[in-house]
Amino acid sequence: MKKFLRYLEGHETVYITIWGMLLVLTILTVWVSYHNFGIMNIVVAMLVATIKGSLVCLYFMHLKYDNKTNQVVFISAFVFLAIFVGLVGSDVFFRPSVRYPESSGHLAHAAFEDLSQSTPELVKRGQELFKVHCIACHALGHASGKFKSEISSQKIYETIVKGLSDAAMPSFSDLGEKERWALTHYVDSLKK
Amino acid sequence: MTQHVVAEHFESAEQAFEASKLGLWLFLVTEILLFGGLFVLYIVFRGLYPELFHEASHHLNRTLGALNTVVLICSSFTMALAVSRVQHNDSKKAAGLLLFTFLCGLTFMIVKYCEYTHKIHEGLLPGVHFSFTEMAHPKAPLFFSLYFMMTGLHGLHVLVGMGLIAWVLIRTRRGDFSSQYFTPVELTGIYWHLVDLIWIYLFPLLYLIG
Amino acid sequence: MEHHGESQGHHKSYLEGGGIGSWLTTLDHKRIGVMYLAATMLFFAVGGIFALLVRLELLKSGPLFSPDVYNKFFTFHGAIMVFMFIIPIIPAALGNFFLPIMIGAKDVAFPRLNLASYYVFIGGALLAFLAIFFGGVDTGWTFYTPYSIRSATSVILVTMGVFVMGFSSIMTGLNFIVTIHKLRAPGMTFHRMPLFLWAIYATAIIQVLATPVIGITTLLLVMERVLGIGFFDPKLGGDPILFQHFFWFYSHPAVYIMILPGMGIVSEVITVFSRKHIFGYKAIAYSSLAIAFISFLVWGHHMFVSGQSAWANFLFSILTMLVAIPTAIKIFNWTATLYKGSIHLQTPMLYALSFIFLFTIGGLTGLFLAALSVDVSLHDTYFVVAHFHYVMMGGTVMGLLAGLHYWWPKMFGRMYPEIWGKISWAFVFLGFNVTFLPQFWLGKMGMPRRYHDYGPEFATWNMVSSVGSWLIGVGFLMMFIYFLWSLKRGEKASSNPWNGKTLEWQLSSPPTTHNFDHVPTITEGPYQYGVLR
Amino acid sequence: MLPQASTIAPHIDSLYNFIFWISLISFVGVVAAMVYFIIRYHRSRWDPFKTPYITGHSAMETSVSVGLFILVMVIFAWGWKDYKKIVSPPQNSLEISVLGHQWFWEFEYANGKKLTNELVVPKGRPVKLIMSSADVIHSFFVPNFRLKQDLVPGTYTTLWFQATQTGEHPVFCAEYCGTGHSKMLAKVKVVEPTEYARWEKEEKKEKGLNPAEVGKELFTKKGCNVCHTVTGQALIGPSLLGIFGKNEELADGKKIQVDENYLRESLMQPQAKLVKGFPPVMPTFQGTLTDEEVNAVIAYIKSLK
Repeated sequence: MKKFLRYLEGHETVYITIWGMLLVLTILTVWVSYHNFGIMNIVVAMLVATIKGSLVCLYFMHLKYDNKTNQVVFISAFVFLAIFVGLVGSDVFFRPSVRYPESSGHLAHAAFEDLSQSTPELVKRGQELFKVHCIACHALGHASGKFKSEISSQKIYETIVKGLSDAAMPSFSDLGEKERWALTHYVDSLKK
Repeated sequence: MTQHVVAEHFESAEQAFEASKLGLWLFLVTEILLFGGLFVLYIVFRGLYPELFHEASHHLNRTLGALNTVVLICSSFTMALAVSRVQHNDSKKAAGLLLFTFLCGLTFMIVKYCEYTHKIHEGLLPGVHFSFTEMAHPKAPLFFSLYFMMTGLHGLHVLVGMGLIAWVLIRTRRGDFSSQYFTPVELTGIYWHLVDLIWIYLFPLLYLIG
Repeated sequence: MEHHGESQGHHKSYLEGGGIGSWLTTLDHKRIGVMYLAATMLFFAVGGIFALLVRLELLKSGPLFSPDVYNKFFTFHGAIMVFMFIIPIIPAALGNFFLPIMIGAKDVAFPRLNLASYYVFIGGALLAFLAIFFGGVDTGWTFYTPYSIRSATSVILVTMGVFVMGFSSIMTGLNFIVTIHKLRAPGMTFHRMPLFLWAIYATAIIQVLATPVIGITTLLLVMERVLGIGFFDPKLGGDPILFQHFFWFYSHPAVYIMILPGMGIVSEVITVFSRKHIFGYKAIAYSSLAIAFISFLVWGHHMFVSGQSAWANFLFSILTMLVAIPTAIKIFNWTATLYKGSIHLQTPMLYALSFIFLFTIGGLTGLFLAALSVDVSLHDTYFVVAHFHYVMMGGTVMGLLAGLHYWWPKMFGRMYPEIWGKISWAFVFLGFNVTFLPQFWLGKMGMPRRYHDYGPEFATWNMVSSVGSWLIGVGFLMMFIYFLWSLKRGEKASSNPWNGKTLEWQLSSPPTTHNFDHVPTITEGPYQYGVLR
Repeated sequence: MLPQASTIAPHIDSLYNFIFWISLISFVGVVAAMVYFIIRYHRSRWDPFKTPYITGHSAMETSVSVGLFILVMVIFAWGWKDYKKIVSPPQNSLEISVLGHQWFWEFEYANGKKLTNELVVPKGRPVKLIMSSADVIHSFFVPNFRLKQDLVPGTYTTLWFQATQTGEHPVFCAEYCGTGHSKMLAKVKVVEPTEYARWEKEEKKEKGLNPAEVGKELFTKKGCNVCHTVTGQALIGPSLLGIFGKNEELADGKKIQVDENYLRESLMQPQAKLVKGFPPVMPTFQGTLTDEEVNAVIAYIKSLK
């Protein structure tokens, strides 16, 4: 600690200069961001940020006067972060782009369209399907076919897919993705 | 001036000081890897949807961001001065500097509060709650999820830092520290500088996209 | 050659004095170690029961439990065993107890942090167990999205439990690194440290560097479910494979957090029971560090068929192959240590030798899974289940049991019953092989993992495997009984029952609260067995 | 042993066997050395305090490491060579799109023909599956082909194979996906190219079943099985086992004999002639069943003896 203290004698003037440099660099990086240098923008921004960062580390955090172990420990954090970024990048940015066979409309549509939001056509489609698949039990007024009022649409969807083992409701998993959501939104609309 | 007693399993104050410094640097490693996770998300999504980041970044208030950067840099400066004052047995001045650093932290949080309320009002919210209409990009909510997660976690660390500074301020006023024993001030200082270091990277990455 | 450490002190042993209150607020690393041991062994029992339930279901084809209940069983089996038993047990229980003693220190660097890590661990564990009362969790211990986002079970409680337990792991790792760097006795250079401490040091490095990433991952998963932030949710534009990267960046180094301490114990036990200096001290010490470093480069081999790019598969496969080299060096050196020794097959030695036997199978089957084309056929089948049980249970648990039997006299001043030790070893060793060897064959035949039910072609080997699991259960039950029995009525242990040369055998059994009255100076390495010819 | 039913299977099996034999040799080597040392240098025959002081032999260590490095690189290279074959489908592959659902597979051919839990492919021709998932991650795994590939929601993944053996090859889901993970079974039916061509052109007409069989299918599809059993045990509605020609007492006390007209009327206006003791809850199938389907259901009920 004595060795450490000797370094810090009359050190406050150094702090002032470092403070000044940090402010200047901040102004510089903001100024650069207003002009378009293409890819250079991000390179300059990162370069300036790294310079500012190392100034803070070396002088404000006293890493410059610290023993070797602490310096190695601090640097190793960035090494392992770089490994994480590098190897994740080697996957995410190198994935093949798959050309989808244009012919099959149904599957492509169902897989990507977010069907969990209710739309009028879905509700109408749901109504037709209801008459075919659900009327047998859920004819209004039938004891076992009542709908609980506070059931969420996600729960309706799950019940349609999984069925209810204790309440003699079969699972309708063989229905298509679109049909299931249509039924869900139709039943949801009945509740309100 | 209360005399600090060195913990009995350490041989000397020197060993205790060195141990707590190494302990803190190891803790900083975990902080860097914690934030590192979010930076990896940033790199991945910016790499996949660069135009989204350009478009979304215009909806962030660059002046407030710059203001916050200056505020944190000044607070780092005064924190370093405060640590140096304690090492020269000048507790009174150190207390003043610590108070100034605390107030800088407070201003940072207030500016953050304004930014957040503005965003919530406009509907620029993360993921599912995104209800901002003008932005065409289908993955727009992702940017704001990143924005809120990164600045939110950083804001949390600023709050923890302010708590530590307050605790160290009280003990400085009580005269617990001197050139013989100033470890808590040193550790709080280094932690605060890390919080500033992370913001130094957050500011250009989120606000200054060309 | 004589260490002039203090032998038979007149002070009280660390076990005596103060009621439950003083135990719960103790700063003594030995008491914290014992508390960790009790907690993690209890969690091991709970995890073991879930394992037996899983095997019971798979005894015969056809549903015994409903699929949802079975899914919760294997999820709890995985989560409890990984996060509450196999990661904390050796570093936090045995490491906490013996690290300060073996380097000649009075305590760890930050005793209060040590106690805090225990309570954070217990808090996290309770948080996770709370999930049992709120519908359990059925996502598997890997929490892959989007299923973990869609599942109606209480995923948030368990992930928050894992998040909290992560802090406990960081605190322990941080504490150990600082202790090893700053509190070694004079003369105890890095190359005079016992190999158990090298392993604990390498483990602590992984704990500090990898655990924060599971922290951010669990935090993000909770945010997915609560705020719907969408990073890992395909319906909101996120990428589920990215979650797998985040999860495995921690979880693969975590499997090395599990195995390295086990390897450390084996180095200790092999040398004492064959009365031989370790073969290639530096090679084993630095292979621990090498494994710790390489463990951060290889996580992608869990994702070869997940939709990862071919370029990433190339990198991860070649890097995974590298980890075989330091591992093989260790196995080679342990076997070479036996050469020209005087081998005494006591229970610790039996477990250490079983470690080598079983871990070699585990390691070699890893080669199948590291080779890209073979992994495409074997990934997510029972071949993988058998591989990681051979490495984790055949490795870490065997190492743990070797360490537990080896240090039991020192920790509690009582000998375990030797005959019962050998009998329960036989049950565990035989039961283990009967349970998991057939699973290699099941995997080769294409039985996928986490299957609640299977076709007739997998029936016979599954039945054999389930019967094997009962043998393991019996073995551990016996061990549980005779260990508790020995606490009260075990034969009194001398301070050095195995004539070991490491520092902990200088102290009384059980040691006094202050370990050493005056700090010993070390003049030579820890394995001075054998006579210079 | 599993049949090698795809062109890549023999390659994967040969690398599997290579690694198997290398591992067996090294494992036996380690264990033999261990057992020999245990017996040769057992405590009972050697004084524990007179063992030699050996600390290592660096030459042996380096040779072990170098030898092993070469071996693992060979294994890697062989694995990578075959993996490149696995991930590069030939140009003229037959493209089929696959959609994974929570707990069933859906296959769609270029001509719009859709199959559930059954994939019909020609033998000897490369088939390229373009896969995605409608909900969570699944994994299309065909052990006989030694191939698997995850289906990731929100993106496409591909898997190609060239079947070499006709017949039915089981398909498993290899990535945990919830309750029905172990029930998500399908079949890859490999047929001769000629038969495949015929099957492909075949119009989507009914499979030419007789009315009773069509009726049986409708019985479950339309949900009759929810209230009526065919086992004689009454549920919400009466059991239909042997109902045709039986005398039933109606709610208003009248007795009738069950014939085609009664069944047809009960399907159209169920409440008209209600059987005693059952709730008036049967819905009307007016408009949902065509005449042809009504006849099929009646034919099925008549066949229930």
